[in-house]
Amino acid sequence: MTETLRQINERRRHVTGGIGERWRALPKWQRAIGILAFVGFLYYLPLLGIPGLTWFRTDSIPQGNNWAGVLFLCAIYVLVAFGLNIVIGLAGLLDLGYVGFFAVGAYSVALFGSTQSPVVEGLQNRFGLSQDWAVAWAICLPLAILLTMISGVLLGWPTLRLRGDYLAIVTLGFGEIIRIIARNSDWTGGPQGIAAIPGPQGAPSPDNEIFGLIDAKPWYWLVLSVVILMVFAVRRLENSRVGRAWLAIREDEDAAAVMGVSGFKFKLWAFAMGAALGGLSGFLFASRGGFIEPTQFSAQLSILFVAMVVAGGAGNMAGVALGAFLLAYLPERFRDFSQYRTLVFGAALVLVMLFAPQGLIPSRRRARELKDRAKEAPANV
Amino acid sequence: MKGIFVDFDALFGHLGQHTVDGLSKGSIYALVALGYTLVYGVLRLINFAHSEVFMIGTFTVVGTWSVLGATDSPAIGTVILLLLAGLVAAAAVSGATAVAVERVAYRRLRRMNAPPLIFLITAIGLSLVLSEAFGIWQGRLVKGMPTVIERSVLFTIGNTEVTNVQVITVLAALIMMFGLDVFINRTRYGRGVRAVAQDPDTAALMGVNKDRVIALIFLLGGLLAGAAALLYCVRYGNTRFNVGFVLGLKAFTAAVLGGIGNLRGALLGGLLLGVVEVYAATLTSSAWEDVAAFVVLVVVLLFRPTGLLGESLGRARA
Amino acid sequence: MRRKYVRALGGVALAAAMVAAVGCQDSGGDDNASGDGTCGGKIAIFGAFTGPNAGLVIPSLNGAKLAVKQHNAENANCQVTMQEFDTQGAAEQATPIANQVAQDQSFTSVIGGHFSGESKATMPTYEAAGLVMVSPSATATELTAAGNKSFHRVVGNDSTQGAAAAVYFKNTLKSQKVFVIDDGSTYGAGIASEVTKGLGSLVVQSDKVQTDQTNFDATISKVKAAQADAIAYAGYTNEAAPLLKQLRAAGVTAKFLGFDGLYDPAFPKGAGAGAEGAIVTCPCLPAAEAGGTFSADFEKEYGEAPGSYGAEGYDAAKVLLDGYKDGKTTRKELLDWVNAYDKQGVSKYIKFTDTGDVDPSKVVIWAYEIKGGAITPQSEIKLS
Amino acid sequence: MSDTEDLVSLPESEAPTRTDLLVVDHVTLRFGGVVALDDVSFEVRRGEILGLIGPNGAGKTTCFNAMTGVYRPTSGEVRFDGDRVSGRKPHQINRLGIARTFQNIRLFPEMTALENVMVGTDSQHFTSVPGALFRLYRKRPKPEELPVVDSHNGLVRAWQQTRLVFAKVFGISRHTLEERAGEQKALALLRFVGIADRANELARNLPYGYQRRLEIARALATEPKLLCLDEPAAGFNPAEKEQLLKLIRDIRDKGYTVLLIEHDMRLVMGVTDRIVVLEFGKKIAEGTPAEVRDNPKVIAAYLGVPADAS
Repeated sequence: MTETLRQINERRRHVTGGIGERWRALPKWQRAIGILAFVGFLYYLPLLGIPGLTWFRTDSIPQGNNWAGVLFLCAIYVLVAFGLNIVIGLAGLLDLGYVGFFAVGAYSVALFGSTQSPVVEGLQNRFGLSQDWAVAWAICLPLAILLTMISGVLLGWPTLRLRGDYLAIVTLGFGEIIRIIARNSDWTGGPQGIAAIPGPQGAPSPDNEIFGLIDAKPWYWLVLSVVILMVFAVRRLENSRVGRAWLAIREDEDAAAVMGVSGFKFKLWAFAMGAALGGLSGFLFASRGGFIEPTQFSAQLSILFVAMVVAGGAGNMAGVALGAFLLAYLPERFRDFSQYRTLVFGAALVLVMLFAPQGLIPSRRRARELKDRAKEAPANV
Repeated sequence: MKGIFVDFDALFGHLGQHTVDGLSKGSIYALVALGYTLVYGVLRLINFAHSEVFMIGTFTVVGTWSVLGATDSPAIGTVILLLLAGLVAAAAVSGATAVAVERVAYRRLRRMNAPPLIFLITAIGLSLVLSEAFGIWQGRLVKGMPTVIERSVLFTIGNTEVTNVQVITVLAALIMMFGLDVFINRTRYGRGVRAVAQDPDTAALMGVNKDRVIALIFLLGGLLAGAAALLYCVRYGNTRFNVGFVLGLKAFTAAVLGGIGNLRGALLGGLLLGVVEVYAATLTSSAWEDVAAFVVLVVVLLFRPTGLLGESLGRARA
Repeated sequence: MRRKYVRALGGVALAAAMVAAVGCQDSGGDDNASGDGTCGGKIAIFGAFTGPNAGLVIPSLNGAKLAVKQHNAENANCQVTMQEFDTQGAAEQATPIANQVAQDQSFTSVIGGHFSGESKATMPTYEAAGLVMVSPSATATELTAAGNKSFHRVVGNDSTQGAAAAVYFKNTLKSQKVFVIDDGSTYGAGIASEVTKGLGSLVVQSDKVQTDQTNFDATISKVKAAQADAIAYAGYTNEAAPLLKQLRAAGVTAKFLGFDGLYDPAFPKGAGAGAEGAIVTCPCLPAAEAGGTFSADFEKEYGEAPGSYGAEGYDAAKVLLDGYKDGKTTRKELLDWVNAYDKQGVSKYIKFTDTGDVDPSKVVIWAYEIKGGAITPQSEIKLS
Repeated sequence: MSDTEDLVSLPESEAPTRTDLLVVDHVTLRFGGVVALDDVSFEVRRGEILGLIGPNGAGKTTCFNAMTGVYRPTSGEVRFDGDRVSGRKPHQINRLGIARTFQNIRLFPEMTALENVMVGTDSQHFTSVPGALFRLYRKRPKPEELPVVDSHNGLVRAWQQTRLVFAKVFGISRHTLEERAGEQKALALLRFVGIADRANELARNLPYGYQRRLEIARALATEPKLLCLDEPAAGFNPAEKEQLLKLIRDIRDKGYTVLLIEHDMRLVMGVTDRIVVLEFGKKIAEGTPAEVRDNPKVIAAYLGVPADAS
């Protein structure tokens, strides 16, 4: 059994490695065309009607879920994975409470943008505003990012001095604390959650023609555009002084400090940037759903996020995007398993980690690292 | 219901009672925490699947008792039989599960010398598999079981009642804790464990079989989790496929609080966490007890970055 | 060199194929024709059909299935199909399902949601799609307060039940100190605040437990300290059963009263001997009291008595089926049909108010007692 | 790269220069009952190569750690250019102008040689995350900073033209300029230490000698006033040692002050201007190589110990 799996894995590694090398060998302009075609395909995806490929649609099965809706969720998770990748993949900090930032982003738009939120009601009473007043969606966006960045810094300030495993448990606690506060406080709407969260066209109503309640396609395109924008943004960070400092910290924090890199400062930046992306995705998620409640932000979701990043290939944007897409998509496509969904998910996670520990699309650095580690290992066993 | 309000009367009016309740709650945390601490102390990795080892222990107790036809509050002889049978079965099954977890999920990665993050994800995956498997097999609803030990008040101090179950739980946890301590510090096997914990490579050169030692610590952790599972069943009388998740989280927090890798730290951390939770729940509401637990953890770590008693399994008294 | 160009050409061809394919129709959605003149249609039913609280929902699903089966047997020329969508009771799972149902024009009506959270999350979507919702069991008071045009329910809301429970505490149990516990769910917190309102100064203290909690030392410690003589628990079996068991094991003898969330055979089973004598209130009729041959039919079909909301599930389906039978085939027609519905159902007389609640004067709240491990009807609670 | 500009030399600082760059002032260091350093005083003068030697366990590394802020002296203090060293964080000490290499090489193994050196330039950047993300702060570029238009392919040339116009109209962001400057400096340093041929290889795959040199280049990238080398010749054969000596002299000639900790007497004698000798935590001698070599205390300390033992 394991032998067969190992062989399959070898073959996979051979094939995927070959593709990667050939891809990199192509001239720049061909790669550019390839990327453009791929992006075009992504925009076309919700309309997917190519015979043969319709099999991939999640609504091609009975009780299947809305295809564009699933794609929207996939895109949201990809955004989350980008953010978490900064923290885990680049800076090497294990954050198990990432859902906390997702929740802060979602609650930012809910609390300030919805006419039904206690915060907005409080502001209305305090300043004598009309019943329909709420903070506009476009203002909620920077607000959400700002608030998540602040929460990232607040979490990081005391805890980033802790070593890896301690950081993991403390962040896990942070995620839970956010959820518990949301559930048990009056000003967050408590367990009832908050409805009427606005989108780009204002509060949810049947009259919203583009970003409406029913059709998820425009939402998917919106998030996809944000994802593409963030690819550029994160690449800018990666290929800069900041990205180098993150890698250096991940590799050897003491040596980095002696070279004049302030570990704490850059770790805090990693947290803040990661948090901002998490907040942005939470913000979009809440805008689309129109309703959030605390149970949507459980610790299990945090673990799913980490799994996306690590299974996809920590440190590599294409890898984490693939990881996020698969972990959001596969359970929806194979709903027939229904009962067994989580079980299969767990088993897949174990197998991926055992046979491709560097993730599905490893970061080139990481792949080499693991190969070298394996070489050293015999002396260690 | 009305946000946070702090009710000092509720806490200080029955401080003793709350302390006793907290200690007996914490002793189960402590036993599970030992499993985390043992593995961490030697391998420096969070064995996330340990919570499911505990969960399987509780289901083993349920199974054993139902095979033996346990009923509510049986005769004293039967009680002892049930407890012994439950303990042996749960410890055996949990121990075997823990060793199997190491075999399936960790050994290959250890050979590859993989970074800790990958161990963590594998463990998470395995833990999902185990708990889901039980969710599908045993149903997702809470599973009740007979109340084997009828509660009775042993003695009363002031307005504090101490019951037989509480005494049994705390005593059992203490006995096992010190048994383990003796095992690690006084026996040949324990010496091997400490050697590997301190310096795996040198230990290997000195002829310690690292794989055997690692299997041994997983076994020990599993046995203790099985014992904890029995105590849990006696005390709470129910289990569920996902019982491990929250309890594992708490136990791990307890281990970190006391100083992960440190056996006495696990005990201290567990008891402290139990008491903190009950106090916090009394002061405000049960909803906030997890918040209190984590806030205490963060505060402790800020002032003592390696936990209350500091880490390290071997170094402390080597 | 040549290979490169071949590959490039291939890429261009692929891109062209994709552009061409954009022209193809979005294949999801309306493959079955609907509307035009034929009788019958498709109902979507959503709820927690798997997961820990499924026990509460399955009888309702079975009731609805029974109604559809009976309808189809009687009306060969007016077939109705019902498709199940499992939400596991989670709002985030229910939302994409709502999108799917809303966009698939072959669905002309909806039964659900079964829980308040999922109902609240999906109401605006169904409203926007002009789909009528008939819920058998979502009881949160606020659901009908927001002015949603789509939502209807054949069950009494929490404020009625909360008030009834308060009356029961005062008049039947003669309680002096009531300890209120909720599970922090949309449902639990809602009904807990209703009963707290009704009890006023009789509430001595309160606590919140958490989903999937298994040990309740802190809560029990508080109940003991408060020396309550009665406990009101707002939540579901998953937490209530172990809580009650541990309360009894800790020597708390206070009377235990739960709400319809505990009207579930799994509750006495999970709590064991501790459940004996516990009270469960429910805005649902005892099976024996249900009208017509429903109980007998249900038992014949599924081999067990209709549990919680079996009759309500049947009624919810019946309301819609009557519409299909009457020749209504569009979403609009069915919405109007439900708004105007006025007929005796098996659980109660069904007629909706403007907000979508079932006529409050027709709502009956029953108290059930756990006896010998079974939920047995005790008495109807008369308000005032 | 421009040959007109010397990227390797230490930029002249405008502050008034003192002769004593680093002063170790009556430093005593105790660990429990053990006295690791006993009232040690010496100074490193600007522009010199100072050797710090002593037999094993003499306190060289302890002294080094006290100087670089790892340990806080029990009494006495270490001053660098007039500032106290102890009590500062490692990266702050680096910014004072002290850089070091490690006895057991500590590179960033998964980064390329070039990236390793560029990490060293970190403190010379002023733009951070916002600068890298938004690039709003733009400067009018100098002619040599403008994008080049050199392609013969029409399309590519058009693209290059567009970039040129864009840079002329909107300027170039400070971030980009800094990145480029950092890269050029790093390349120049790699050339200077003689390993530019493998600039894009991961550090862990470089040969041992290259790794040692890479560490020196990385330390130089921080523009230190004082470069501390901790046994840089460990594991080198005589030919390599010879090359290293040359490199150290070159470094001094570029304006850096060098503190060399070394076992190897021959190496130290050949390159240093002055030598401080420690034994059992005490300074036993100080002076030019010739003076130290003839010092009877030093001879006694090293008696029976082969001079090139390591």
